[in-house]
Amino acid sequence: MTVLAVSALLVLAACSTDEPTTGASGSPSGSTGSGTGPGTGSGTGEQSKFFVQADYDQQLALLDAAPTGPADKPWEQALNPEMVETAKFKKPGPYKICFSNAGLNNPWRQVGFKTMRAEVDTHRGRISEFVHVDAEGKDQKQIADINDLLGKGCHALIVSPNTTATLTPAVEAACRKGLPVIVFDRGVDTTCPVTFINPIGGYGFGHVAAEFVTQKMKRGGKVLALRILPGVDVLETRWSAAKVAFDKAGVDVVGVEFTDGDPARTKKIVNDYIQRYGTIDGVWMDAGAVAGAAVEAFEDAGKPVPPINGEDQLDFLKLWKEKKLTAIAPTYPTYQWRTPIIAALKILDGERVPNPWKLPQPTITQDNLDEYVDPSMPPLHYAMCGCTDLPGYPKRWK
Amino acid sequence: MSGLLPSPLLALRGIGKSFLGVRVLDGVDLQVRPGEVHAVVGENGAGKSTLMKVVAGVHQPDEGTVEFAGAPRTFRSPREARQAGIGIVYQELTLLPERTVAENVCLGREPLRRGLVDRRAMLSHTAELLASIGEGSIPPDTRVGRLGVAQQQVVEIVKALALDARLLIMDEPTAALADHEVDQLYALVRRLQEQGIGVLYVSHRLKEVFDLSTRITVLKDGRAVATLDTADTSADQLVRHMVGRELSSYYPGRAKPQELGPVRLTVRGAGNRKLRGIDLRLRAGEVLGVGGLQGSGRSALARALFGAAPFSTGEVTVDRAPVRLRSPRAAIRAGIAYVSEDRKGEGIVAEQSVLDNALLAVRAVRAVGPGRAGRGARTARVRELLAAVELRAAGEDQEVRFLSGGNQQKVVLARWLALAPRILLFDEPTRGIDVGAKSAIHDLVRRLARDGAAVLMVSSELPELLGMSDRIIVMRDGRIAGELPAGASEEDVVALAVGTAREAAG
Amino acid sequence: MSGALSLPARRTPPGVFVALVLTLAIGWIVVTVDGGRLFSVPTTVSLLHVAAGLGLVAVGQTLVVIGGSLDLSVAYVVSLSTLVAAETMAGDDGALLPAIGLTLAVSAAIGLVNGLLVTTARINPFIATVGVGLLLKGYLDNGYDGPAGKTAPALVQSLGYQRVGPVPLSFLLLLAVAAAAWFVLARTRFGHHLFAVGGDPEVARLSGVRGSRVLVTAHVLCALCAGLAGVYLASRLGAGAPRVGTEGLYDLESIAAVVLGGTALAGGRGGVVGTVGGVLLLASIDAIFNQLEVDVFFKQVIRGVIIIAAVAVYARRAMRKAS
Amino acid sequence: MRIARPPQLLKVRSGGLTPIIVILAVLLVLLTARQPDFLSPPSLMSFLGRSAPVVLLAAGQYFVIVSGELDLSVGSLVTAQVVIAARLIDGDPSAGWPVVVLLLAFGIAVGLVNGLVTTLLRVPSFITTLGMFLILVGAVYLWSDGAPKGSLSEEFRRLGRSAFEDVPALGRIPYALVVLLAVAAAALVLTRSDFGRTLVAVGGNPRTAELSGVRVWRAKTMAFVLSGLAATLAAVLIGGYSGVSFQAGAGLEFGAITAAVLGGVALGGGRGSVVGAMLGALTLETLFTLMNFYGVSGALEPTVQGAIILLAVAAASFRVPSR
Repeated sequence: MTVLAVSALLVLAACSTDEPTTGASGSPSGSTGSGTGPGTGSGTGEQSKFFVQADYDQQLALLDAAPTGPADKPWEQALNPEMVETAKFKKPGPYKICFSNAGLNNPWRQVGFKTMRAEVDTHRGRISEFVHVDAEGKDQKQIADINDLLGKGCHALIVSPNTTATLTPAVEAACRKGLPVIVFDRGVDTTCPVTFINPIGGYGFGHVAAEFVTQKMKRGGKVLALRILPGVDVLETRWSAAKVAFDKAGVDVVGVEFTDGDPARTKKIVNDYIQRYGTIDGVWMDAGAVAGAAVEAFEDAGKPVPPINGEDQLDFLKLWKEKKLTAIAPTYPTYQWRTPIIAALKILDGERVPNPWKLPQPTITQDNLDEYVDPSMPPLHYAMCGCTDLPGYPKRWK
Repeated sequence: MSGLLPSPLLALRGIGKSFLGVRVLDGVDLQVRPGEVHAVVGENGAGKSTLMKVVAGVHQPDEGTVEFAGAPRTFRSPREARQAGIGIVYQELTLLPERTVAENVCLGREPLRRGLVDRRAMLSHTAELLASIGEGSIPPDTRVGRLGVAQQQVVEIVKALALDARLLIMDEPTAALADHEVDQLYALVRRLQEQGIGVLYVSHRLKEVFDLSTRITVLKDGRAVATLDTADTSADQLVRHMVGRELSSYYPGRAKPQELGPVRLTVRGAGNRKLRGIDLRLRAGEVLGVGGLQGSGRSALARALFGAAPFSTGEVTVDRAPVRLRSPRAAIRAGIAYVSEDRKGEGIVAEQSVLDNALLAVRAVRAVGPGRAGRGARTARVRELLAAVELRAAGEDQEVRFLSGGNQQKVVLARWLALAPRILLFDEPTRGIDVGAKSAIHDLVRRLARDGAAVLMVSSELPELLGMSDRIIVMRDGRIAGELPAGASEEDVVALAVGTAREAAG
Repeated sequence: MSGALSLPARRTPPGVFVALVLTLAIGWIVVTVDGGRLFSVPTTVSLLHVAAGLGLVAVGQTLVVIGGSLDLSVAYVVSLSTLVAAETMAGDDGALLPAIGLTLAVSAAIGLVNGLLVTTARINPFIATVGVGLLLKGYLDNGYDGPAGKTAPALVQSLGYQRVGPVPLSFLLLLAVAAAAWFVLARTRFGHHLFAVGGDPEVARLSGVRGSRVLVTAHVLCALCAGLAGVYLASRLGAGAPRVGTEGLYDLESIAAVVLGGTALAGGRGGVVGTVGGVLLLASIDAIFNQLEVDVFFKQVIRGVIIIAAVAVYARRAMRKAS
Repeated sequence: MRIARPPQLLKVRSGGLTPIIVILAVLLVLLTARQPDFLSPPSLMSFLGRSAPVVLLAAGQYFVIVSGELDLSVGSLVTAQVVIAARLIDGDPSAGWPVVVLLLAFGIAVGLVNGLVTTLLRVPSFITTLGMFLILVGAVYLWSDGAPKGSLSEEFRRLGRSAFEDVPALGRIPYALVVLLAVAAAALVLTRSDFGRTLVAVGGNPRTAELSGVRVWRAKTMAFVLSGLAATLAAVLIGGYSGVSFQAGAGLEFGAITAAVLGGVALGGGRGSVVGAMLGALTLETLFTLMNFYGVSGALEPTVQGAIILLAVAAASFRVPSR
């Protein structure tokens, strides 16, 4: 197990981001996901204790909201923004900006961080120093890191928290220091940061995917839900939204299984379900990491690939295009890593910024698929990085 | 006068014990009175050590009763025996090299003050004990690992003394002691005696037995054959009781002069940390016996010749060719085989089958001997050898640990024979082997010699040494003290071993 | 050597501290050249906080390792403890002591199970504790979606963030626990017997030591230390965190710290002083690499090398001693 | 009457296959009860095929464990190999075989290092391979800065993914299964060979082995090399089966060791059979499928697994007479 934990830590992101290729708790090879036994309603089981109706409604509303800001720069757009005053933070440049990062341990965060660095490079004149500290997915280390950064005379502090509740005290401590704090990706249980930046969120993601699968699939078909890990809040929200959608449509969800983000395990699970039910008519995923593996499982079993959702990772998009899948790819865009830098500079200029800063969360569909498939990019690159206009593209991301 | 003596401190009645079917103790009666030094003598394998372990609670008797201080007791563990006041000095050291002398001495009964280990008491107590046997030079707070074997032996004794025992068992306590240390031990034992402590004293050294004991019990083949008052017993009588048979009838005939072949092994001026100035020649067809007390270097000699604890100086030749015996492997390649005295630890792989054990060496050094032959042929040959040594087992797939000592030894022998060695080194070839199997082993050893092998046999068992050897060298303090021709007497050997012929005769 | 020194502590090779000093010295130079400050108050505080969490676990681990055993379930015990503590407190200072009591009781129980599996059931410690770890993992995965409960504010302010100069209270706690462990090893029969059992069970038996009892106790103490670490983390995080133990790699890193400290994995040799040194060494490496913003994966490699190298050095020494 | 041998004790002790066969049988019964066609040729074939990698690793682990050591680095080695393969091949069909050769070389190298450090530097294999684990994981991430690069060619993946189609009676036979059978046969031959038997002796009593002319260090190093080779083959199959991912090897070392122990291979060496180890792995895989078919809550699975392992091992250890 020991060993597992390490690999999990290095390999995965789960607890540190919405991006779930993760297994921070690691689990022994041969362990698998959970079919909620037969007979529990539509098979989706109990609703997650994390489900919050209000957030759910708000996020679904945001899905249809029209963003303000430059249309070609979603990372600068905001959904129904409420602006906050930042005059008190106004300082002359150049600035030292510090970033406490939950971790770099999965492709999503890797792509995101490269994007952030590129963004920093575009402001070379104004940002004299950019300090980055990696918490390796450890809460207690990130708390220490933040405390540590406070002694470095940063002009602004950016935090991408490892977990919500547990980082709150540290962030509050930072706020008390009087420097502007910007939180993005996962939030914290305090309003003290100047702004909290993140896309619409998990409910939106889960809902869009579930709706698609439900509509495209044949009536009364069987759906298999594949999740990465139990117990990761963001993944829970994605699933709980999907659950609501499936229950409403009375879809027969024959299994909810955990893959640990391991393609081999995913194929085994799908394989077992195909054998157990003869055919599976729809696949819902709380993350794209193992979508490719799921598709392969159907091919290997000689079955048609049913409607399926993935994410904006290129391996899936390529697969989708060449196999002509019935698919959709809701995203949790990595371009959100640009926004904190932009926000920090605005704040230090005393410009008003939205808080919360809700970024649009585009979905890749059959219609706009071609815009995002770039065969030259590596398989685990995230198409929604909004990085094509940044210095060093594409080399930097390869 | 025995009538006037107080009631026994320890009384053993009809003690019997078997291991894996081998009867080791058989209806042993024995009494120790307070203030008595009761010697227990007998050949190796006579059951002395087992008897001591029964008293110390390490083994539980299959039958018979143990009475201690007038009350029948059954000691289910060493702990219970210790608490009852029985201390034991084991033959093999039971010390923790990583811990200090004091910590070892007090292990299991650390002195407490207000519930905590009282270090000062521990150190001073140990210091006193050490001083009391004239070993004050050993600092109580050094790691035992840093001490020499002799000093460790002293610590072992002190450890047993530490728990003000009413009965103290000493199993070959002087094994590793230098002469002056032995004298101090004597003094110590006498002091204990005065304090009314009973001592069970196991030893090969007749001298010690006569110097120290009030009474002597002779064990033979697991039975107590006699209990004698030391005062009115002579060494010869004792030896007769111990051996109690015509030697010749028990051992195969010796090599006749014409059977002796060319010189196979020569050692010149060789030595290492335990040995000095070793010179010897070993001829094909002869059995060279090596006598001496434990720690005298007899085992060290065998191990040096086998490269397990190599010579650091001197030359060795095998069949006139100089060889460097740096490792067992090198020795084996030179045609040397070694049967260790520690069968369990160095002889067998307990959980592997008879066949695997017998094949071990051939497999390891395929390049030499008939090992070169195809696997089939090789296995066939080993099967023959197992038959030749008259192995008694359920089958060649039986795990060796289920065999009796004698049969385990036969397997080890077969392992070496498979390499057709030219020189065989035996260290206590019959230790812990019951009488029946013993003579079988003896016959084998002799047969090997007849077939042209040169045999060097270390034995602490005088009858065996005298009965088997064509020539005997006796070791003392890492040197060859002297050489005896066939037909020498036990007294001759003991004299050389102890270095004081007169006394040795008792 | 006076008697007072003739104790486990004395046997702790100073090697790890030499390494520690060197690391800090070199680190300090490099960091300074890099334009940073290694010994700034916040950095030191962070370093000591990281050390405190790992240290508590490692001290406990030292005990079982000395006894010749191993505990790979500590990471889960830590996670569980944070939850038990935080959920029982539920943000109420009044519930502070009962909560801590309950937490320690729970971890002690787990330690007991480990101990019995290793001794009574004679299961290899590796398998036994990993198995128990799996049981706990299942419970945690099943029961928790993320942080839960709320640590009593009093605890957060005190153990979590209070400090004396640059030294956090938690680090003082570690020192206290380490001292206690040192004391137990040096001054109690249990301690002496633990070394005996780890060094040579048979000798221990012949000397009248009750091996199983000693080993079970060691496992209980180890789990207690893990529980304490959980309480500290709960105070640091302000809530219970079901993954904090495994994310912190407390099982792996505690063993690493123990062997770095010169305690023999085979048992019978070592001590907590060395372990604390090992913990500080690991924490310092963390801090330095943090300052230099070195890639964590590179750090991982370095750690692997350091651990192997350290043990190799100790092995050499042991050999020289032997010969 | 001189030979005492309680008959079936002996059976369980040596060979030790009885318990694992019983467990496997029970699981299979439960499985077919829920999924009657599980044992039908097609599904059985694919099951065996996909289980191949873990079974291979268990076989490799057997050699290390029986020699008295432990290899915790295989999981990370698998990951490393898959990632390396992907980056080197990068979709180029022709690169397949050369890369496989290169991987084998790398696997051997890692085994050599593990073995030599353990035997010559006297570092306990637990530490050696743990360090190697950290180094490999760290290095491979470093090398591909955090996300696997390139991709595996269909040609490379065929071995792990494709099968001999329409074989009479059996339907399709995965190449992986063929590889498995080949390796299993080889392993069996090896365990019966001089090397194999000598290795058991080394694990059972190194001293005796040494004094019988065995080069203990060589034998153990060979064992690590075999483990490295097994890991490499497993990597090729896993990469083929499910493509490149940092998850490829996660936790496999644990699975392999557990499998071996379940199969009656004693940690500490000298006892067990390679068949047992492989059956153990098959048992774990069956358990996995069983839980899928019975829809055991994913979160609870570790608990179930942990309990089963503890029970099985405890049961086995109770039937073995203590030393």
